[in-house]
Amino acid sequence: MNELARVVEALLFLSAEPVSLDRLADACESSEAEVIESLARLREHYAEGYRGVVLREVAGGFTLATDPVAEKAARRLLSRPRTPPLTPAQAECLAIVAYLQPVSRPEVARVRGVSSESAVGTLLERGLIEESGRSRFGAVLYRTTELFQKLFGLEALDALPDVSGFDPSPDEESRLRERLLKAGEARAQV
Amino acid sequence: MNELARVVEALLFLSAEPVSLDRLADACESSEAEVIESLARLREHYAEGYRGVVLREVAGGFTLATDPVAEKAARRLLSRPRTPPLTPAQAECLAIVAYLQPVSRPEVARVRGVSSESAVGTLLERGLIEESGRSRFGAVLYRTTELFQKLFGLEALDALPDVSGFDPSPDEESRLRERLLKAGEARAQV
Amino acid sequence: MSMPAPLELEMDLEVFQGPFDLLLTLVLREEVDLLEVQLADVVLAYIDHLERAGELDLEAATEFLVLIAALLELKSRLMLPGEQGEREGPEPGEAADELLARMLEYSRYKSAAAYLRSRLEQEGGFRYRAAPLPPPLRRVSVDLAEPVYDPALLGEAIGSLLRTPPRLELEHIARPQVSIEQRLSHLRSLLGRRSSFVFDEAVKGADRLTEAVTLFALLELYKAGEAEWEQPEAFGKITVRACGPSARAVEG
Repeated sequence: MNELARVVEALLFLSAEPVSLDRLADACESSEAEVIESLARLREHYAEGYRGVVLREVAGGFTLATDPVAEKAARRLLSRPRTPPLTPAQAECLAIVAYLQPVSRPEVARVRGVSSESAVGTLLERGLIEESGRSRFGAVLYRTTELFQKLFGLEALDALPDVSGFDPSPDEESRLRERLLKAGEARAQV
Repeated sequence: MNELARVVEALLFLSAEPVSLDRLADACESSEAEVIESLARLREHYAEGYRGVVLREVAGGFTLATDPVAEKAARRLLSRPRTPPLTPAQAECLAIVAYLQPVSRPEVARVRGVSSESAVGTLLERGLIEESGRSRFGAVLYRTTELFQKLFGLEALDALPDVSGFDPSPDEESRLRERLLKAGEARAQV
Repeated sequence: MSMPAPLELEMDLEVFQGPFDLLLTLVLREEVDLLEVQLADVVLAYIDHLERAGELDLEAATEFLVLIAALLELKSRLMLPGEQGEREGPEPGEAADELLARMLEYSRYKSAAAYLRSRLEQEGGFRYRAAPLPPPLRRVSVDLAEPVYDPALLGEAIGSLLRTPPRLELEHIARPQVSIEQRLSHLRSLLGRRSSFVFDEAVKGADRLTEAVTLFALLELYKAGEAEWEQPEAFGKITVRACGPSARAVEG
């Protein structure tokens, strides 16, 4: 494979969308004829039936895609919920959403005493929480999902563990939400 | 290329994150030994210097990446640099977190001798570090992420060079000490 | 002995990553004699710089002062005449060791940082694919989900979030409630009763802040022509006397 073919291969690999001939030629600072020749070489490499990835020409240009041979394995790898251990930040955010839902992101941050963008983002991405409308101030509200219940083995939301078992001062009378917010404000000042 | 190698290739192509050996074996319903053999075949195909795409082992797993030969063209096509470089302050904070993790922001500031809020904030935003629990005083602790390992091409955290290698040489150290005391000696001779 | 020429502090503070960076450079500069460095200038310039950079917080400033204090102490010890056996506290060698240890620690991570930056640059040519999954693979299947997480994790997280951090001990800097007005009326009532008194009586049992405010109130009375005082010797008794209309009324 010559250098131009290598570069074209890399560009097709990186691009999520099909890339047209003229955009390839522009990026490679080569003529379209040269790119066409490189694509022919690549096509030999990516001949269908020999590789896990194939070169396709579709409307709008060229693209690399996986061969159907890998479909089942891909489903096993990627469609199964990802369940790496939760980081402490993620566990805190998830617990806040689970017990206070629906709850907004600023509230989560107030309870934790620290900005919680990335942890909340990861929980959304993994499908453990989802949006559930907006607060009267326009902030997005979050609640837990069905997947959350399955992954925690909870039959219903009211099957969450009783907080009083973990509460450092179980005699406190005010509501959980107020107490969490108060503790969070104190934490933010440390 | 046999079918297993083709499937492994497709999985690495699809997955946004490096995939560990055991997850590959699970998805392919094969033994780890078989997957290792397939990876060896793939490595031949993707030998560095011959293709536009290379097989890399980073962040505890396997992944495909473009060869640096394509970097200029990729920048033109995607019109964005891969990763913006780190400022010296960000690099210092990252080095401290990488070697002392888990570590709190006040500790980072202590080592640097200067408040490190904005640099730590940027590293968090860029996903190079993440929270990892709290110290017993409630301060958030930080550690590096998988993305850090990926972007720095590290197979695992312990692939970082031994930190003592960054200490000044005994010569430099004694020079520093001498300089600190030199004025005093000059004074004593008066 | 000729005076050493004042050292020009030609340093662009913008380029330093922190006080250690600055000190390392300062100490390692061949042409700089530590004795001649006006540390006060360094302190002021650095604090100034932090302030301009919008980075001046208490933590940073305190840390820098601690550092400079260590250097100052070292410097003052170096400047002492070389008498033996009369010094208290750490020997200059020890003071230097303390400072040296922290500079070395910093210098280690400064080099590690340089390594990371160059490593990132070397890696710059490897790009990873970040394309969304093909649509059929996008939906996570809830049916495939099995219980893997312990619900107690959530209870524990809430329990720890309910814990209020230990209160900072602020009592020693809590501000006593004392105002000029209060102390003015206190002094006026003393003067009204006795036409003269000793200042110590006016602040008997009071804390230092109250003492200071009372003294300030006294100055106010003097300015208004209501009182004058006398202190025959330094650190002696201060006798306060009423003057003006109210004083005459009492005398009359």
